Order: sequence, then structure tokens, then C-alpha cells
Amino acid sequence: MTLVERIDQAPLLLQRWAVSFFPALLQPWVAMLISAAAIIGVFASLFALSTLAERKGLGRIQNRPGPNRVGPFGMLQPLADGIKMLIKEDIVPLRADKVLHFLAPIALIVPSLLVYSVLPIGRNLIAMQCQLGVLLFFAIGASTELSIFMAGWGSHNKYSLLGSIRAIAQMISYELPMVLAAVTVILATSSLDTVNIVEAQAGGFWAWHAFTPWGAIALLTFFICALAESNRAPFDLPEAESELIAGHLTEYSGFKYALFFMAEYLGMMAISGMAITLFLGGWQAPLPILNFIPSWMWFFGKLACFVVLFIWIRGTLPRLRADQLMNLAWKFLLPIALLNIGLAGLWVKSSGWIAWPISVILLGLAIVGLGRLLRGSRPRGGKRIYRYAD
Amino acid sequence: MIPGVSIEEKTDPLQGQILEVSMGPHHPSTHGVFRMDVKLDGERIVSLKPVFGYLHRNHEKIAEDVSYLGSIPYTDRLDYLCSLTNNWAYCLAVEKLSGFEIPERAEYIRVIVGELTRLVNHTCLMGFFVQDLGAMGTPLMYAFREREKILDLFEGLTGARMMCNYMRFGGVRCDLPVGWIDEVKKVIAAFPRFLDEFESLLTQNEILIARAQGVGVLSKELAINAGITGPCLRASGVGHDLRKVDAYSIYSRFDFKVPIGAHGDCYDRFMIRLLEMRESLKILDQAIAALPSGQIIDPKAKSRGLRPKAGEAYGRIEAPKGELGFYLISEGGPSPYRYRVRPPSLINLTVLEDMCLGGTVADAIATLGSIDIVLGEVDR
Amino acid sequence: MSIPFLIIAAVILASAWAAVSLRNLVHCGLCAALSFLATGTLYLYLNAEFLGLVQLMVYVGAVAVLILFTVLLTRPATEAADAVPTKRPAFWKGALIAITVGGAVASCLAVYAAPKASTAPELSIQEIGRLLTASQQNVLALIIVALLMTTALIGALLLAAPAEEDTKGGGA
Amino acid sequence: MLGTGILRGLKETARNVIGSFREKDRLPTVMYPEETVKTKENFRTFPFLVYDGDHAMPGLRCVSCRICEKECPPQCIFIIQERDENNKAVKHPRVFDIDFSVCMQCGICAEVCPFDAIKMDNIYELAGEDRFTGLLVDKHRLAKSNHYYHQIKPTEANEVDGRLAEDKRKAEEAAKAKAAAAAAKAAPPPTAAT
Amino acid sequence: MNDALTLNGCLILSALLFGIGLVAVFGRRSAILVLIGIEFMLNAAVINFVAFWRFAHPSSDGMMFSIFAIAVAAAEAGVGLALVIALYRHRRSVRIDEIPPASE
Amino acid sequence: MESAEQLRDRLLAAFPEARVEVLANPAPVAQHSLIIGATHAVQIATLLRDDPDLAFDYASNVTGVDRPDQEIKEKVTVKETVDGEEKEVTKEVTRTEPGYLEAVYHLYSMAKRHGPVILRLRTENRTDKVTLPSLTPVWRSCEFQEREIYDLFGIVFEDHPDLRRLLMWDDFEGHPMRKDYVEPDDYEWEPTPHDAVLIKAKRPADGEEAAPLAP
Repeated sequence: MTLVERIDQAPLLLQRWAVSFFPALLQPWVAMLISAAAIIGVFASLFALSTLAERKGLGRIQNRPGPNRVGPFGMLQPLADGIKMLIKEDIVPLRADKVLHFLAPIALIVPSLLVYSVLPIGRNLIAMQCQLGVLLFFAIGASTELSIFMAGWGSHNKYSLLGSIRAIAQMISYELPMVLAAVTVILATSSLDTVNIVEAQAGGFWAWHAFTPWGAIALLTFFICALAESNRAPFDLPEAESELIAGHLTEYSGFKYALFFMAEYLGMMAISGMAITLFLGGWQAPLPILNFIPSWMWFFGKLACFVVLFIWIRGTLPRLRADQLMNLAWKFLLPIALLNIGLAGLWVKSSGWIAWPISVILLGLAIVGLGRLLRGSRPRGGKRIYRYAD
Repeated sequence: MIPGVSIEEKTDPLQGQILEVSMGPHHPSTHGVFRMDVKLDGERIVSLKPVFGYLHRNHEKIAEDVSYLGSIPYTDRLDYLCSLTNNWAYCLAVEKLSGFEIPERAEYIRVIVGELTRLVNHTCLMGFFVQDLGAMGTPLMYAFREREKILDLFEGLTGARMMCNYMRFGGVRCDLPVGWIDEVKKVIAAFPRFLDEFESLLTQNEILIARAQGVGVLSKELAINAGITGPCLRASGVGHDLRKVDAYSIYSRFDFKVPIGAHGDCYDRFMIRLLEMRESLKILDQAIAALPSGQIIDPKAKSRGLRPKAGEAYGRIEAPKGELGFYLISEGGPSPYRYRVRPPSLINLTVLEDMCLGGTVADAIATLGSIDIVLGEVDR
Repeated sequence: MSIPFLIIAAVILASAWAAVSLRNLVHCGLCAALSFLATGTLYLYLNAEFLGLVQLMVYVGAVAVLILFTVLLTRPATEAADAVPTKRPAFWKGALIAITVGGAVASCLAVYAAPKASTAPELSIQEIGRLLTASQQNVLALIIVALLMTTALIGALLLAAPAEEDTKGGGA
Repeated sequence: MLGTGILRGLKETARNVIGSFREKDRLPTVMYPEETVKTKENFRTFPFLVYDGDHAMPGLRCVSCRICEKECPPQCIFIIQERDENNKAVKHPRVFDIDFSVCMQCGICAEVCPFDAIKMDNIYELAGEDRFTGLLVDKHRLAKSNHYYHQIKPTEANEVDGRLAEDKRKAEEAAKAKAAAAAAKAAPPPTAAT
Repeated sequence: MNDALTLNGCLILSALLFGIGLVAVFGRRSAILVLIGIEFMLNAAVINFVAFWRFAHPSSDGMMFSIFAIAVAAAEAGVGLALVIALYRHRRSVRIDEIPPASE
Repeated sequence: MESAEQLRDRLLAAFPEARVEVLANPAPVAQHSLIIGATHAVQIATLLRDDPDLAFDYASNVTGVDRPDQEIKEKVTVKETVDGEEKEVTKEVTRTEPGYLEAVYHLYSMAKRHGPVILRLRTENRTDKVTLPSLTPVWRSCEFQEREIYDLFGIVFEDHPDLRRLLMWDDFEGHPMRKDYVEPDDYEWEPTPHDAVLIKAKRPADGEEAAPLAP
């Protein structure tokens, strides 16, 4: 094993080394526990980092420095936030459904962490290689809706209720185009196994699915749906602070709120991770000569790009309205995703280059046409010209 | 069972249930302590009643107790974003009541600070409006960044950033400090860059267009009949601007235009303000170029111990939010017998329900944001 | 009996019983979701991974959510149903019938010596795919199910759409 | 095309992110307690009483005429005039209190004061632990020297000093004239007394 | 570990689950609960299919049946709940004893 | 624009029975106003709005004014018989001018760009039940302002679509803008060293101890 490979496989080697101290009977269990602990540790600290990045980034977008008091450059701000959250009073509304109110954050955080088990973080670095990885990801992800419902309903608050109704409607609607966008990749690689999918994109960035016509559109669809699924701006309607105050989060405080917050970021990173896995080559380096950089660094680098994109979009865009959100999902993304599946099939069957012009033309037509349709749902669209009174 | 949600069964069996939501007074987007009693069918608004008065301090009664001069600082606190135009309107009414002349220089200074106030108000409003549409405060921060520069100017001139208390009957309180005009020139020169930035950030943004166009439509007829004034009226297509209609002060000397909209929706109200700012910049350029020297206050006029003869006067100006009028009845005493503010914010709220019915909660928030109210003025 | 199986079975049955006997419809829906979840776990335990995950996705992610959504949409009625509690005698009559049926079948099965499987079958996702498309009956069934689901979707939309035009998409 | 407006917006925010590292104009924040923005000379907050000379109480310009008390719109000034042993009014305040929790910093007191005795300060860090203690300020805390006034508002203070000197000169002249007139009255030959 | 797992256990579980589903169908008035009951009964059937597939391979018919059953059940739930909503819109009630006969 | 007198004549021509008087305004601005009788107010308002020459489509400002009863002292010379002798005696007589409440409407025309025309509607007296016709059906802009007057002055506007208190809360008693309104002494004590507040602070409320004085 060369040094490069050693560094690449360092987490795995560490795990093996730790496991070797235990009797053989316990070893698989210990290995599993270590993987789980590693996932929780790594992604929880990534969560902390991304909250800092978000606050700093939003600050810079808004021409202010962001948090800069705790520690050098405010680096310890997440720690301070965490301590604050922990020691804050946990308030439960008097007439809340106490059980549901309590269970909701827990029921949310568990699936949010569970989905990481099928994300290949690096070469051979996956907690659970499973031939149904992608399906597992979506199946577990689907159950987060229930916990948001529990939070909204259990809080005994009209805003929470409205927020959770919106959240459910939104998540159901956007799950569909998201899964359909993922189906294109499954179609192309004929595998549901995330490891296989990543390996199918080896060789360089031109082999990544994002660099095919269907892949690009599927990535875009997937990304928009990811924004909606993780309730991020401009689709943060469930918590829409200017309308519903904070939706299902209104009645949460202290550590439970922190759990929701954490679940939001974990969900965001998990979906970004899935997008990377499906479309952007996972842990693969963009050029073969860059292989000396450890694979997991590529994964985390791509993940960081996604997080930055999320923050950037959040700092820029206003929020959509609930019905516009639904229209976007059902009238725009869904047809495009369906068309895209067909094109992916064509791509697979026609072995490449012939599919390019057809795909580009069809997708271009579809996007323009559906875009018109979407605009047409408003009374008047487009640029306006203003007159001056005499 | 959803506890706490009061349900009003409607007689129409095809309708869904009605959810009553009380938005405010502690709500992030009600622009102060303002409440909307909203009845929702699903997310659609079937009834919306504005409720206010939480900030009511009976400004008019206070003014009947203090001297004419003593009311000026209170007018600062009406629409606390544009204290200078409030001063102006009040002084105008008193001047009409007692017949003071205003020196040239004072008129020019008034126009300069008045138009700067308009810039302050419109930048703020646009930031708030986009904030209400859910943008994470970014446009608001840009707007505040520019506003601070103008507030610095106010600080240099009047000594306070927001509660300026600057105008006096028959003129202004103090003359321009040395170098102030140059600073104004600098700020004005940099301002179009900000407007361009704002436009490219927002005006073509699909989400903003989707959220604002066709939302909160106010028809021309209703706007006139309901006494809507200011940018809201002009967005509905009525070219009514007191700077042109009354041509009070010296506005007739300036070359500027009054932008009007055609649709009367939130987007038009937003754009009209943007265009108005550009016109204000034009006025400022002209006023600064033509600023004469001379007195700043009518020597006949006295501020302290003013006792106008019995009579009454209604003075109005085009404040950034609309027609701001002061109606004064004097009985010859040291304080007005009756002092009345015609607050544009309050009257512009009259049609809030009409504009919001049938829309969603999000639309109502956008509409409220586009009307531009300040609760200090609504409640007085 | 294996212990994991017993645990799973207990969860399935307990939450299912809670789902049919609780007063609060939201609680019923959530218990049903738990029961579906446990059923999915059972499939996983029985080596039917694909089915287990599909169960999770379809039942927990869609059916349970739809049930809860319907509960919310029809809230006043369900509240009214709450105010007038389910007629307990009727409930117990129904329960008696049901338990008799279930118990009878179960007791018959208890004495029946079924074959024991020595090895768990392996069925990869590729094979499932092949099976679905290989035999003509399966293909026909697949097409029929696809048609059925499309019809159901359109039917559901038509049924649930309000009489007047309402632009709210999604929903049931 | 759908999405171009969004891309333009993204471009704009990106420009601000980069700009915030390079232009002062795009990062106007200062680190407040360590750094402060210098206030303008005209900046006003609460009133203070000016005294001449080195000793505060004897040097107070205030003559306790109570004009500011009457004109103060929120009526936060409270004055009791000093009286000597014969219960005769002395041109000096015995009590001069301002309630800073009520004061609205309008500056009307300074404006109406005919003796230039009350002026506007520019302090702004007056946070207290509760509303009442420490915000009711008496004449000892209000009194600040003319020197201080010159420090915070040089232009205005010079103008005031000039005016006061002029007034004083006039008053002296008038007194002289009066004395001369009195003298003239006493001594019959009427000399020119301007 | 699967040694002790028997087909009987699965079948008994399925029978009991079916019974519980029946309870809801017979004992509860709320249309939503009746639908939940039906879902339980369908689930019981699927458990049977899976159990038979598990213990009676090499045939894969059990698996095929389960897949189709779940698909049909999903469609059924969708239509059923849409019916409940439609019923609610017209009758302001979700109680099955208040549903009028079809001819009405 | 027509002067107030011309307007009065025009209105009297249209409604001969109506009460229309000009009230002169001695201030330099000389915005004279018309006092309108309540019975014809709505008709007159409609005429003012709809007449193409006048076209007062915009009611800018609605003000309530309270005029309490005024005691007017006059010197009257009367002939009296004192001690059987008739002579002229100058006596001071106190006469009470009855008070009234007033709603003042400032009308402008957006179409014609003229104005203002000031209408004054006066109530008979200033008891609690005083009514005036509402002009909200003519100009929507009066809606909130008339509600405000109802709230603060207590004029009941008939035919107002939604006459509720506007600024004060619903179970508030009294009308704060009336001249004879006495504010209830229910304020939180504040240590303003001013006489009025000191006196208030010293005065014990019902059954309570006096509030502590400022140090």
C-alpha cells in the first residue's frame, strides 16, 4: 500500500485497528458502532461548521462581518451557540400534545443521521454497503415528514399547524421529482448501490453524470428539490418567519430546537451528498492526475461547494408562495423529470453522442414551454414599462 | 382535535373550514405593533381586519397642551423614518395660519432635506418589503447601508439621525455646517450605483415578480375614493403628486417627473418608489446647484411664545408615504385649540382588506409591506 | 420463535391495536405509521429488503402522511366524531367478531406444522427487475398496475378537487 | 428566460461578498465598543449646564428663569430658584433636575435659553440597570465647564462666547452709560453720555 | 439466528393483524379509521405473501404478489382518502353511518 | 375654483331646504368653510363628488372638533325701577352658549386639481349620544377617520359600515379628545420631578399607600 493509498484509506485503517482490540465475536458490532460514531461525530461537527459558515457567509453577503467575538474570527461561535441551546429553558406549551412535542425532534434526527449510512464518503468508506442504497436513502428520508407533522400538530399553535401542513404538502410534492431525477442515474448505471454508482463515474469529470444532457437537467431538478426538501430558502415556507413566524419550530426552544436545527442542516448535507454521489462522481477526483488527494477530501470539498451554494441562494432570494411552490413542483419539475427519464433511456440505448442533439432540443423546448406555462399562471408577466405623469 | 383553533362553520357546504389567525401584534412582519385579524379558508383570506392603536399616545391631545414650538419634536415621532417631512408639514400649516414668509435659502434647504428624507424612506421601505417576501435581510442590509449615509448627513446638519427637530416656523433652525453640501454631493453621486445594484438584484428576479405582480391589486377608482395617496396612489395610475399639484414651497422651479404605474399591484408600488428615488436625485442636483445664500428664517417669525390669531389652516405636503396634512385651529392661545394630523399611513390602510381578500397569507404580508406604514403615524 | 421476530410482531400488533382503538385520530394515524414501519422492519428481517424499503417509502412516506393530511383537512368533522365518542358497544361487537375470526385462524395455524426454511432466499434487486419483466404475466400485471395507479391518481385528484376552481395543487 | 433574474441576483450578492473584503464602503460596520464612529459636531443627546470658570456651582450661567422648564415638550426639567436668607430670589437654581428617562433630546431647552446656559451634550452611553436610578440627573451632574463645551462643539461654543462677550461689553457700556447718566444727573453740567 | 423463525409465527401475526384491521372496519365509524383498518388487512396479506416466499422458495411469486399488492394498496389509499375528502366537502362529516346510499 | 359663497349659493339652489352657511376663516390662508346641516349632508356630499364641475373626488382629512359649552359674559344695559325711579343699569349677564361637536371634512379634487372645500357638520349638543350622517358611503377615505372621531370624540356616524373603536380598546370608557376628558389616574408612577407628577405621586390612590418619592 503506498502512502497515498494509506492516507486515502486512513479512516478505514483506523477503524480496523480499533476493532482488532476486541474479540472476534464482537468485531462486526464494534465496527458498526465505530462507523455510526464516526458519522455522528463528523457530520455533527460539519453541522457546527456549516452554521458558522452560514452566519459568516450571510454576513458577508449583507456587508457585515458576521459572528467574530467568540474565539479567533468567531470560530468558537457554534460552541457558544451549542452551550446556549443546552442551558436554555425548555418550554413546552401548556396545552401541547406533550408526547408528540417531545418525540418530534427525536423522530426527525434519527432518520437524518440514518441516511448517511449509505453515502460513500470515500473509496471503501461507507458505513453500510447495500445493494438498495439509493432506495434506502429515499425511504428513510421520507419518514422525516411525519416528525415535522408531529412537531406542528403537537405544538398546539395555529402557525405551527399551518407550517406543518405546508411542510408536508411541500415535501410530498418535491419528493416525486427528486426521486424521478435520481431514477435517471439508476437507469444509466442499472444499480441502486451507491458504491456502484460512484464507481461508474470513474475516470474524470467527463464521466460524471452531471456532464450528460439528462444528468445536467436531473442534477438541476434534484438540486431544486433538495432546496425544497431541506426547507431552505427560497422554499423555506414551512418556517417562513415573515408569515408563519417559524412554522413548526415556533414552540420549540432550547435543545429540542437545536435538534431541529441540526436535522435541517444534516438533511441539507445528506441530500447534497446524495447529489454528489449520483451526479458529481462522489469521491472521484475530477482529473485522474489529482488522484493523490484523498478521496474523502474530494467528497467533502464537493459537499462544501454545495453548502456554499445553499448559503448563497439563501442570502439572495426571496421566498416563493405556497401555491407557486406547488405549481413549480407539479407543473414544471415533474414533467421535466419525466421527460428526462425518457432521455436517459435514450442515452443508454443509443450509446451516447446521437442523444446529445435530441436531448438538448427536447429539454430546451420543454423548459421554455413549461416556463411559459408557469409564467402564464400569473395575470401579466415580464418586464414592465413605466410612464410619467405630465 | 386541534385545540385552540376556533372554527367558524360557514353555511356554504362546499367551503372548507375557517381558521382564525391573529397576525400580530408580535409578528415579525407587521412593521411594528400592528395586528391583522385574519380569517383563512385553507390559506386563502376571507376576511382581514387591521387592528392598531397599540402605539396610541394621543399625539393630538398632547399638542393641544404644549406650545406650538413644543409640538415639533413630537411630529418627529409620527413617522419616525422621515421626521424632516413631518416637521415641514407642521411648519407649513403654522406658516399658513400665521402668514410667515420663508426666505429663499430656507426653502432650498427644506427641499434638500425633504428629498433626502424621501430617499431614506424609500430605501428602507424597499428593504422591508423584500424582507417581508422572505429574502434573508440582504436587500434590507443594502438599503440600510445607504440610509446610514444620509442619516450621517442629518446628524451633521440637525444633530440627530432620526429625530431631527430641524424646521422652524418661517425657516429652519440652523444654517448648513461648513462642508455639508459637499458631503451631500458625494452621497448623491454614489446613490445611483446603489439603485442600479438594487435593480439588478431584484427587479428582474423571477421570484419577486411571481410574488409581487398581480398581488394586492388596487384599482384606480378605489384608490381615489379611499383617499390613498403617495406612491400607492401613483402605482394605481393616478398622476397625483402634491409637489406638482400644490407646487408648495419651490417645487415649481424644479424639473422632475412623476412616475405612475398601470397595474396597481405590489410590484408597481415597489417600482414607483424606485423610480421616485431617481427623480428625487434629480431634484437634489438642481436644488444644490441653485442654493442661494441669505437668511434661513423669517425675521418676523418667532418660535417661542407664538400665539397666532384666531383662525384655522390646513397645510399638506407630499410626504414620502403620501399626503401628510396638519389641520390647526387657533383661538389665539399659546397652543393650538385643535391640532389634527392627517396621517397617510392610516388612510392608506383603509383598503388593506380589499387588497388582500382572496389572496394568501403570504400575499397579505407582501401587500402590507408594499403599502408602507409606520405605526408611529398610524396610531399617533 | 426468535426474539427479534417476537419484538417486531409485538410492536406491529400493539401499535395496530392502538391505531384502531385510540380516540384521537392523529394519534391513530401516527400509530398506524408506526405499525407500517414495524411491518417494513419485519420484511427486512425476512430478507425481503426491497419490499421492506418499498413498504417504508410507500406506507410511511406516503400512505401514513396522506392519512394524517386527510385528518387535518377534515378536522372539524373528526373533532365532532371525537365529541361523540365511538359507540363502545358497537366497537366491542366489532372487536369480538374480528378477534374471533383472527383468533380462529391463528389457532388453526398454531397447530399446523409448517415447513421450516433452512436458508434464507437471496433475491437481488436485479433479479426482481428481471422477474418483473421476464414472464408475460408479470409484465401484464405491471402494466395493469401502472394503469390502475394512473387512474387512481386522476380519480383521486378529481374526487378531492373542490367544485370551484382552486389552484392548490398536490394534496391527496 | 426563466432563471436569468435569479442569476443576476446571485451575481450581485457575490459581488458584495468579494467587495466586503476589499472596499470600505461594502463593509461599513465597526467593532463597536473598541472602535466608535466619531460623532458629528452638531450631534446632540442630552442637555447639560454650562459654567464659566473653574468652579461649577458658582459659575453656572443658569439664572433659573425657568423658560426651558416651560418650553420643554415632555416636561422633564424641574427647577427651584435659589433664595437668600431674606427669602429673596437669587439668580441661581437651587434645584435643577432633568429626568433623562423622559427627555427626548429635542434640544428645545438649549434653543430657547436666552443666557446660553443649557447646551446639548454628545454622550450616548448612559445605559443604567433600571429606568429610574441614575437617570434623574441633578445640577451637580449636569454642570460641565465651558471648556468641555469648547471641546465637543468648538464652532458653536466660539460663536456663543463671542455673543456673550458682545453682550457683556454692551451691558458694561450700558452700565457705564447709566452710571455716567446718574453722575450727570447728580452733577448739573450735562456732558455727552452716549 | 433465524433458526427459530417459523412460517407459523408469521402467519399467526398476519392473522392477528388482519383481525385488528377487521376491528377498525367493523367497530369504528370514522371513514379514515376504516381505511386504516383496510390498510392493516392488506398489510396482513402482504406479510403472508412474504412469509410464503421466505419459507417456500425457490418460487418468487410471493415477492411478485407483494409488490403488486403494495402498489394496489397505495392506489387504494389515495382514492379512499380522496373519497373521504370529497365526502367531507359535501356532508361535513367523515362518519360512515352518515354516508347516504349511492342512489341519493 | 368657486369661492365659498358661490359654492353655498350653488348648493342652496340644488337643495333649498338645506342649511348651508359660510364660516369665514380670519387666518391669512383664508380657507373658508361651509357649515352643512346634517339632514342634507350625504346629498350635498354626493353632489360635490359627482358634479363634473366640482368633482371633489377625494376627501383628504376628517377632523373632529369639540366645542364645549361656553360661558359668555356680557354687559347688558337694562332699564330697572330702583326705588320707584327708572334708570339705566349696566349689569353683567352670564349667558351659556351651548357646545357642540363638529366633524370637519377637507375635500379636494384630484381630477380638477382644486380645493380645498371644507365642510363642517355640527351636532346638536355634546352629550354621549350624538349622531351625524356618515360620509363613508361617499368617500371611503372617511372610514378610518370617522371611526377615529367616534373613538376619540364620541360622535356616532350613522350608516357607517363598521363603526368600532379605532385606537382605543373596545371596552375603553370615555372619549379622550374631548376637552373635558379627565384622564384616569392609573399611570405607572414615574419619577419625573415635575409638579403635576409629584402631586399625583403623593396623592394616595383608593385605599393604597402613597407611591414612594424619588430619592
